Amino acid sequence: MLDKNGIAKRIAQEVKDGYYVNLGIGIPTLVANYIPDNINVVLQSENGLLGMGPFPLDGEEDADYINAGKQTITTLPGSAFFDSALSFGMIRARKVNLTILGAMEVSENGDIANWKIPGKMVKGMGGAMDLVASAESIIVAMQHVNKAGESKLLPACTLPLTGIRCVKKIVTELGVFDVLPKGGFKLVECAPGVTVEQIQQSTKGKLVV
Amino acid sequence: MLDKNGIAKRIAQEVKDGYYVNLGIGIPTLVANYIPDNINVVLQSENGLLGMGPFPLDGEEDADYINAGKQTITTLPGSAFFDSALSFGMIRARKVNLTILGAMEVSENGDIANWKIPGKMVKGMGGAMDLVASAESIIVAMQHVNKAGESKLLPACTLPLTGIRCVKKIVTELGVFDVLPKGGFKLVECAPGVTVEQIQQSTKGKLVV
Amino acid sequence: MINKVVASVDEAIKDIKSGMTLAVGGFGLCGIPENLIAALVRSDVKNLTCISNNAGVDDFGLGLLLQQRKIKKMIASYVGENAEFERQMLSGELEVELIPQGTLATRCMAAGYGMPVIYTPAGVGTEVAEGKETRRFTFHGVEKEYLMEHAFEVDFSLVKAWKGDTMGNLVFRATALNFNHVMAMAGKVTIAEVEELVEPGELDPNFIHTPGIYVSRVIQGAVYEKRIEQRTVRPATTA
Amino acid sequence: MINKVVASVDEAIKDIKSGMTLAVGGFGLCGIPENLIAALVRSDVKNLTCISNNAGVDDFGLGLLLQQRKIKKMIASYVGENAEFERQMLSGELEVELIPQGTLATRCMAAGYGMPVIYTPAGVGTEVAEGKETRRFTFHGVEKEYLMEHAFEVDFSLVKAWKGDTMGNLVFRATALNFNHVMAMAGKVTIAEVEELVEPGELDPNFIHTPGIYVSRVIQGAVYEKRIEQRTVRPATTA
Repeated sequence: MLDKNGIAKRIAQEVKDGYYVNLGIGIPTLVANYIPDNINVVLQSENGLLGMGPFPLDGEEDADYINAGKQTITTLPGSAFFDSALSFGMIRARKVNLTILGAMEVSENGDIANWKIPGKMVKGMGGAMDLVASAESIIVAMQHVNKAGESKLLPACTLPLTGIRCVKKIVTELGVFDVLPKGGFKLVECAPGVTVEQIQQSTKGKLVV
Repeated sequence: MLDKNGIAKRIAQEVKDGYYVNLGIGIPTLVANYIPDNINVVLQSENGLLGMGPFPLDGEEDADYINAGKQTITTLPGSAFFDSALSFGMIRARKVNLTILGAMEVSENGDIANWKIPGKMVKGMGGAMDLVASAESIIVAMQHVNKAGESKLLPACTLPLTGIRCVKKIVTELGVFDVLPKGGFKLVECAPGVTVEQIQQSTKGKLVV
Repeated sequence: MINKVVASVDEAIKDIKSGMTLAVGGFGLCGIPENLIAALVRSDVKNLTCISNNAGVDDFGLGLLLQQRKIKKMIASYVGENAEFERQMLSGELEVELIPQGTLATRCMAAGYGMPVIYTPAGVGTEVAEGKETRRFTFHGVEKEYLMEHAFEVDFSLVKAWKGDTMGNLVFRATALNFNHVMAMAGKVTIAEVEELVEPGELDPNFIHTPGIYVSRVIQGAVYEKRIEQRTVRPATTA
Repeated sequence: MINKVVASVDEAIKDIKSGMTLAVGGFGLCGIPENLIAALVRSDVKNLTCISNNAGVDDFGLGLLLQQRKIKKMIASYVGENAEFERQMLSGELEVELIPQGTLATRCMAAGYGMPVIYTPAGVGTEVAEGKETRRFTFHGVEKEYLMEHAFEVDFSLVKAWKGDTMGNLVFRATALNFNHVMAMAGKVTIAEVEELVEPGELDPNFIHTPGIYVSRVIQGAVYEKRIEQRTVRPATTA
């Protein structure tokens, strides 16, 4: 079974040399810590930055340097700032190679729900709808089941959608899954110590072993 | 009767303080020479410049500094360079207050033809179609009749059009004309020494005296 | 030379009227027009429609206008971290339209580029698509569905730049660029407050973000708090 | 760090194939990718479709490709000053599509912004509108007719920058910016030649015209003639 850092570490293996990558809030942010040194990637922050670096040292934070999660950040050599329209322009034009984000639910045809729970205060979709509608490759990092113990890998999402037929891969604490073009979660690998049976029990959508 | 400089000088009276102005090739270029010192205007060149200055001194020309007519130019303090898409973006968004350009023909409903003569080598419309389709105020500077002595102020253009219902004012060697919203050339003033009869003889389109 | 400098921030906003639509620059609290917002708080205007990526926090940014109940409708992509916002929204006092962040940016850009509509795939198949015209296009062999989205009709844009000259040319710093440039282009009237007001010629003409033609008024901001919303630092040892 | 530097200009263009569509930056002879054009002249490719605002002059710019009869179709807004161009066009050897300059620029931008189509009023009521879908839109109370124009599908963009870093970030100088930035964004593959190649960090991240994400390959141009097409000067006495 993987912890949050384990999920992030596993996803980092999917990042290829030369990639431009957009990391969502939560587990996806941790992926940056596990990208191998021999892999050169550029992190995009959709508020207008390519070349995001680590958080600043205490005392070196600057209000003008933030990421899409509004956290103070630094930049790396070769970074570039741009306006929000160009930022989403490069996303729509598929120049960002990989988007990694969290989800509340994913359906077996790749639909994703991650922004709204009816009856709860809705804060907004931010850039998530743009990212999932445009990115060529989308990996979801999430827990396999919700707090009530219900599967988040479903035949169809029950929550309001963020995007349709867009998720290509899912990494949870239980394993790695590809969303098949014709539908279904293809079990690619089980997490250490996790059995196929455990995964079958926790997966409500169609699982292809 | 006005010569080319006289036409330019008359048009310069239409330029108001604070205007952003796009000047076409030919007589329109001369307008810049007659803008009064107490009037502050910024000249736009559609290849990507606001704040165009005079031609450079001999020896100071720079291949990277040209106007839309490909002539070497200089810039004034407060100038800004931008790409071609933004240049036409600000034109379409009507931020350019006044466009002054030449024409082969203008119709009494404001259509303009200035880019193509059937049977002759066609060089292209450049930015003229964008300018006439977007500008809020368009003044045409031209000779009243063509080389064959035929009126260029017509009931309808005979040449392929550059834009429709867009010309607001025309200044020729014979006088100044407003294109009326419901059609017709309203004679605003006769050039010095020119009679209404002369203008009537040279104007094939509907003249409103 | 054209001079767009206005004497005071209150003077700069004096023709903003109740019921108007404003685009307000910034992302979170980064790059927000602090002084112009303060002037609006002091003013009599109300029933504003505000287009802004976020709605500030309770005691800063657009949150200050919410406290004064000056906002009738908020168009944003994300509105967390604001208890008064939540209260007004749940009580029905405040109308909220949540739209994708890229759609928000691109609808501003469309206004500045004189494009009445743009197409985006963001929101296709979701509730954002409800009531909207959709159309399939193929580009480089990939066929997709897109939503038609309209350019924003903005009465006034309020933006904050790093430096600006008296002719209205603006440059922004780091991620404070965000929505400020596209909103500066979108306004029928655009008011820019700047951290540093300079003379024409002091900004490099090769590197102007927003050409002055888009900016109606410029004002030197009196004071900048530049509050940080999420201070995040790393321990010195991992530097 | 990502390194996009290519060893030679011939290497940079080696996968450009006959029949492909290229966008070539520059306005007149200002800011054209001289070294990349020279490499194409030396190569075996032919039957190219070239999108470029102009077609060069007889012995420089795209005129060199025309001399070698490598261009099948030219998409431009203005093509004067080129006798060989005229000969090929009138003889029917060369297909020519003339489109408004703003439409040309905006169709490039649309590709770079992932917008399949854009609307422009340019050409409404003229022969440019023939066969095109039109639609009326109202913006700020003004109703107008617009043409729907498609984003260009560009296989390779060839652009020339002033400075570029090894990660592909580009800056342009003065009016040599022109179409180069939008074309750099439009290419499925974009090759940039630069007057000065620098290391990452040497360009100010606040003032990058084209972020490196849009640029596939960078090459230091060997030599720049930077020919002037219309040398126009004023007498010293009026200075």
